[in-house]
Amino acid sequence: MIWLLCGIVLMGVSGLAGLIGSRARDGGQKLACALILVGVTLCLPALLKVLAPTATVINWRWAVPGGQFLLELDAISAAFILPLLLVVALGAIYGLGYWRHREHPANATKLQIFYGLISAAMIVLLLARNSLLFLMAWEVMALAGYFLITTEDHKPEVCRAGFIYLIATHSGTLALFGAFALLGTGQPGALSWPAAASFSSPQAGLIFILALFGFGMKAGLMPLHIWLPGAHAAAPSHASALLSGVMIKTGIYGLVRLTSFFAEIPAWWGWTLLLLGVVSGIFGVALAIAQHDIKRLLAYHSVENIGIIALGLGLALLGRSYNQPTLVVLGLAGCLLHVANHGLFKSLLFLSAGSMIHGVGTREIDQYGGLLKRQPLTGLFFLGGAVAICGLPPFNGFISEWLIYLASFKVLNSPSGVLSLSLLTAPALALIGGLALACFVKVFGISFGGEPRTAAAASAHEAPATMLWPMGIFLLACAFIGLLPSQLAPLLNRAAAQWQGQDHPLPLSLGGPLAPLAAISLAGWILVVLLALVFWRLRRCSQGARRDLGTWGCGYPFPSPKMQYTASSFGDSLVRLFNFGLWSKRHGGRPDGLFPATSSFESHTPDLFLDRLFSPAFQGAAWLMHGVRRLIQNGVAAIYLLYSALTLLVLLALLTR
Amino acid sequence: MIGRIVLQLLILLMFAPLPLGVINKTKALFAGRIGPPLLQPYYDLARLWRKGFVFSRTTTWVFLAGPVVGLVVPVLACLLLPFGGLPAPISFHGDLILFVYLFGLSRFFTAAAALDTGSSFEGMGAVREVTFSCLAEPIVLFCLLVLAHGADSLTLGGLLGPQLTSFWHSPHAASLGIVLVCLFVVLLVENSRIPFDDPNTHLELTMIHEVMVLDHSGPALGMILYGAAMKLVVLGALVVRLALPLQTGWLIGDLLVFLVGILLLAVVIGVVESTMARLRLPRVPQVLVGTSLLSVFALVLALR
Amino acid sequence: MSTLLLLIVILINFYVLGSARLVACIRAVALQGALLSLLPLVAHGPSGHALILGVGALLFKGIFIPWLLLRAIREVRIRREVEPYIGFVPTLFLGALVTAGAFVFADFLPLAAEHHAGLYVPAALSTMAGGFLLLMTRRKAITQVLGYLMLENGIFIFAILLSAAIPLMVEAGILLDLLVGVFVMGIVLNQISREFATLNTERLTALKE
Amino acid sequence: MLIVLILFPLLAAALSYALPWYQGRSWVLAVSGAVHLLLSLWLVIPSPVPLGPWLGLDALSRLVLVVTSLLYSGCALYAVGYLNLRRDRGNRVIIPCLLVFLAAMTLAISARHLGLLWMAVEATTIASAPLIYYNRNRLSIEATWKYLLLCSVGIGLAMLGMLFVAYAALVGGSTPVSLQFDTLLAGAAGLSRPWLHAGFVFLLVGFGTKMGLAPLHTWKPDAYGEAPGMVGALLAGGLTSVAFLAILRAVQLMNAAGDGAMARQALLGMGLLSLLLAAIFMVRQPDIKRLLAYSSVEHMGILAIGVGLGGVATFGAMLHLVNNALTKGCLFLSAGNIQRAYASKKLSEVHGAMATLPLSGSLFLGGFLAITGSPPFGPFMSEFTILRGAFGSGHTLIGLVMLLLLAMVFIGMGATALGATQGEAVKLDTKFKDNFLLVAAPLFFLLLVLLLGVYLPAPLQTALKDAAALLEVKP
Repeated sequence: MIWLLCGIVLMGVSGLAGLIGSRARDGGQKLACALILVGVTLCLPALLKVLAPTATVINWRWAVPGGQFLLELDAISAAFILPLLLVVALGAIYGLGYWRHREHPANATKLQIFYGLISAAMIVLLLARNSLLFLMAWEVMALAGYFLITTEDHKPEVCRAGFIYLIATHSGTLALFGAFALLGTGQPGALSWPAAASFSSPQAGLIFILALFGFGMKAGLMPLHIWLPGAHAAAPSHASALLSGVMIKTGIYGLVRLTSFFAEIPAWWGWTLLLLGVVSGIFGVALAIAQHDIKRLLAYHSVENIGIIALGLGLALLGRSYNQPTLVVLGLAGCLLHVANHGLFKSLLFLSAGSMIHGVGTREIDQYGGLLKRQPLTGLFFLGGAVAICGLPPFNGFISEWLIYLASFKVLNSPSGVLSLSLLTAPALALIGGLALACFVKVFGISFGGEPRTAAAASAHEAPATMLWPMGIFLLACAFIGLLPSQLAPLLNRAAAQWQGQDHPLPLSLGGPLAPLAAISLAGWILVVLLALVFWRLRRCSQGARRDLGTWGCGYPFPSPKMQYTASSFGDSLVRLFNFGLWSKRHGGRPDGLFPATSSFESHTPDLFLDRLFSPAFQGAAWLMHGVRRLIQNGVAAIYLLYSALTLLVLLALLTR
Repeated sequence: MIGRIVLQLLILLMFAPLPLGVINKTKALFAGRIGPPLLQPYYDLARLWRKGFVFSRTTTWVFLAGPVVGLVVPVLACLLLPFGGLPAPISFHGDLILFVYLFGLSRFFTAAAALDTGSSFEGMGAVREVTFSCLAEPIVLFCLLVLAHGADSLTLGGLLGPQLTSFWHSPHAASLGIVLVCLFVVLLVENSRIPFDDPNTHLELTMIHEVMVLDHSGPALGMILYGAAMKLVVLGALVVRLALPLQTGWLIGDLLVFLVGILLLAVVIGVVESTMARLRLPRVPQVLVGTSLLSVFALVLALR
Repeated sequence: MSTLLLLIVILINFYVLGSARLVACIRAVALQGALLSLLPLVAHGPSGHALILGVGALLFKGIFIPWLLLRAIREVRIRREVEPYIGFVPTLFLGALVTAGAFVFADFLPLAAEHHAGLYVPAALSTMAGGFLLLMTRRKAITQVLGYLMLENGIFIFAILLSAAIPLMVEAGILLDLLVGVFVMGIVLNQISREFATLNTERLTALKE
Repeated sequence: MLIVLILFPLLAAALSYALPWYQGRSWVLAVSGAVHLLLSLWLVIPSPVPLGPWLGLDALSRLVLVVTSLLYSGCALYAVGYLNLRRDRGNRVIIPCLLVFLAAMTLAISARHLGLLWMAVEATTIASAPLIYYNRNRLSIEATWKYLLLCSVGIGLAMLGMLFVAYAALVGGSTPVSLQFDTLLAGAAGLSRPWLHAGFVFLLVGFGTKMGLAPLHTWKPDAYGEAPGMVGALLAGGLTSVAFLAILRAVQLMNAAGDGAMARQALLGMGLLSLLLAAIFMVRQPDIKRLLAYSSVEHMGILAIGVGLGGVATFGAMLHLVNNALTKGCLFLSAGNIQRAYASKKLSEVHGAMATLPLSGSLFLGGFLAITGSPPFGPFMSEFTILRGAFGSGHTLIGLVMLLLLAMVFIGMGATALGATQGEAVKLDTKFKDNFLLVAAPLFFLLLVLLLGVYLPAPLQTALKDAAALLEVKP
């Protein structure tokens, strides 16, 4: 454990290396990256021991009221820390190529400092077992995240995104203050956390609501996701990967951890999460389809995936409420595994998106095209990530979604009538999956397929090796979980047991809820082998075929790259289908008359909640407050004296009875 | 065990193109023509396999991956299904989800291959394909939920097991009937049949699936056709098993029932194709949403 | 004797509230201060403490501060009219109201036995309230200073009730503080008139929100 | 000894007035600040000195003394650098005034006699008026005028309040009529209730004006906005604490008389109102120093709420007093730097401070994060403790309202603070540059606040506990 702590400290201070190393040769950056790698390595031994029967704990005194420096590594924490370490390490390597010090002298050091800081803060957060320690780490993470997002703070849109993020995260933190203060009532001493399934409070509902707001804000559950698209789009890609792949999961971690304390879980908790999960999932992906900025699109997919994770957690909570142990195990395992999976494939996608941005110089999907020829490896990695995020076999996304499906099917066996409502999870998940597929077909096909739409895309170049290797490793990790999921089963099983406060997990072998993972693995291998064989055979057949012809234009002889489908046109039919909830703005597009003049079409989908609800509401409130201000603080001293007199009178009337 | 698996695969591989021939024959008969011979799909495939490739200079390896996945997926999916008296070779808790998602994989690659050509027509086809299947997937899930409820099992083998007979006789038979209808609709959508898509139309603008594979040639096109045929059989197997849950207890008998069922299904499809007009494209989502509602209704009936 | 004095003090309140002439107001407040300086002697007999208090009050409240103010208006040559936010009649009416209120309020409060008869408490409260009214209803900075003085006068009346409790040093300190306070106000007044060429506080409303 | 602490700033004031050397005067101030700090630490750290009839230090005043002195010494150091920039203004007035102000504050903190306390507080008002008027323009006159008028009237009311309390003793009959605080405290049970209550209200309104509780805060934005940064820091961190101490004296009296609950409710109400009004005024506040002034109103509200809630929250309020003073010091000083550099304090002209003035800009941003209660800074710890108090004592609704208002404050303050600090570097017209004297003090304050957030040494904890214990109702 002490090594773990050393690793955390090394990561935390790694960025300071940027201050000393030589700028021209990126020396500081390399040193910082090395420090992070060493830090990650130091963390690993403790993680390997997580399945050992004795827990690893650090318990030190801490001289603040209610404070106690209590860290503990259990299976739940480990499930979050494992992907975190991978993302942090690979992101740091990627940064060497993507955000070189000498190319970004103004902000590379800042980025490096906060990159290390946020990594360390997140690990501490995931290990903390004391409210104060947790909140400290939480806010350090949130603030470091803010500085990552505003790396390029000379751009106004980046500042705006950062501001929205900061507001959102701080409001969430305040709610957490409330939740943890309530959690600590009745505890005179340190605010250390109760053991799993041992806590009960008359204000449990309020705690849950506050925590749902605070953690949901961070995780990006649907009405609270407002900060997410802008922030992920604004940050440098490897920072986005860290934010989207790992940071937002701390919200999920918070919910998982907090709900584990309670001995009794009211059914409405699970239902609320289920509902939020469905809304986030469906609308997240629908909004993603409507985007044409690749990083915004990926950010909305984070909302979608958080929705899926919330579905898993919701089912697990329902399992607790209705006493369905298999439901708990499957739901929580799905939730935790999807957390890890999303961390992997979303990071992969953000990194490869970064490589595309690096190569082409824009985030607009509509300006890409034909990139697979110019960036073959990036394309391959992106394709892998896309298949994984759509939840398709043989990659890891399928495994976790499968667990959640299975959980929702398990409900069929339950005697409770109300519970069967949660069956709707399965079709909702199917719809989400279908839409995600549409979306990623769009992104992959439009960006990598076809002909380049712009000169910039035509002259795109492949990323350097420091960027390609991390992506490759992510893809391997995705495939690993997809093909050998049973390797993770013990960890998940134990996490589920710890979550319920049980000492002994359900059996893993035959009959246990996680047993079929081995069979899936078999199917996955068959699929991979068959695909490889047939592809190899076809490839051999097709050698020597003519490759110098144009695409068949259905009789039209002069096709141009501009005639290809674009991201907007691809998304249009689906966006129209969801227009009841998206309210896209559409301009032009209909040719008029017999000889139509040049016309253009563009569609733009503002965020449902940020641009349509929160922004106007805040504007209105600000206007109202402005009015109140003019009225109260009007500059006339006589009126101010009147306030004094009135205060005096009111207080006298109230107090001297 | 191995023998049964090989037998099942052989049935799939050998038998797959036949239903297409039956459909075409049926349609021809309805139209008062003699029509192509029943084995015409086999001839087509054989001829395509002998031909050479032509590639657009725009395409990449993804273009080839489409047909590959389209071929492999039905084969693997077939391994998850019981065929007649043959039990499913791979069976585990929750294999039904793998079944559904495998077809998602094939759709992903087919559409990606279509976009790889850079043709606006193929892009159009890809959009339609992914849009409609989005709506079809929840239907399948609802149907599977109904079946799983009836079977008290989460494997495809269990779902389609002997209890189906009693299910038909139980008060929940109505829901099973609705499920059958819904799955049939999904079958038509997934296999691009009228009234959702017309595989034989000549106007690219109205196509869905066919327009996606315009640029394929030679063996690759053959693989696509073959894969589509197998997909029809695999999905058809599901419908047939539901409609004809006869259990003779004798392997050959069960297999015969199964094969006859598939051919009957082909005839029914042929009849539907002959008697119905193709839907206007904007109508398709409406029909699919309607079908989803129907499947929800089935679930409600089943849980009642 | 004290009752008579206090009655005059209250009447002066009304006079100041109703008067339109600035110089007259200043003189009235000066008179009020001078009258109050007699009060300690009247209340507690001619002890040393009372004497010093009385002389101090007379010097500051009756002579020095009014002189300062008069000099200020002479120097800046401002219009010698009181400019109220609300008219004289309403102010007087309000003044009557608060005075009546002070009397009623004083009746409700449990007074020490020896103060039941006197006008001390109602006079203190009503002078204070009158000062407050003056502060709130007048435009000129200088009238606001007058209001503050009246307020202090009210407090002074009350303090006389308790002069036993307040040591002389504190009493002196308080008076000194008051003096310096008004002195500083005078300096600021001077600056205001230099900078704005007026003593109207209407120009002093640039800082808002 | 205490008397030395009060008198030597006065001597230094005289010295600085007499000294004909500009830089020398500045250093007299800085040295006096440092000496004051050392002396007060020397006074406070050993075992408590017995309370005298006039002067004395109890746990509460020890706390306020150290905080004020710490803040003052930092500001005095800053003043050397600052006054260097403002040679045209001269420092012959401001430095003696600053020193008198220090003496008055020290006297107010250590006074054990209510009359003396009143005198000292009034003296702080008078001494600080020239400080606010330092810039000598129309706006600063206006601010000074309003400050003088409102605070003088307020202090006048407080005087009446004191007299009422003394009269309560007179009417009650069983206690000696005196304004000596300990005498009053000892005989509090015998005070006449109506007079005591009225006295409390007048004291609350009077010193509340000085402290800046809404709706008596109206002078604050003007005065803080127009005064130089270090004066703002001293007012917001030092003077408000002193005024709060005066209010706490009244609360102590009410507690001793057994009417503590009533006092707490009044504080709670005014605290919430302050928080609400501050939140309303901070949304889209285009002026960074007025923003800080409203933030000060907000934090006075939090202090009042903390004491109003009682229990753990009182401890939180004591801690918050320390944190608020130090953080405000950092904020006002760095805002002063920004204002000097941009020659403006309006958001329309101030942006990109982080890039333009890396140190001052970062300090301002850090101060903003600290004051809004972000962990790991000190105010988080104190606000969280107050929240714990709220939820723990069953005031769930108040806790939730507080959270909501804090969120509003954050949004409002964030828009301005981030707008000022973020963005591209600006080419400055002024020759301003961050230097050691101008940055050391705010940096020190911020580091101290950070330290208080992660580590609360045992002696400090004891001191805070003792201070809070004075406010507890004794059974």
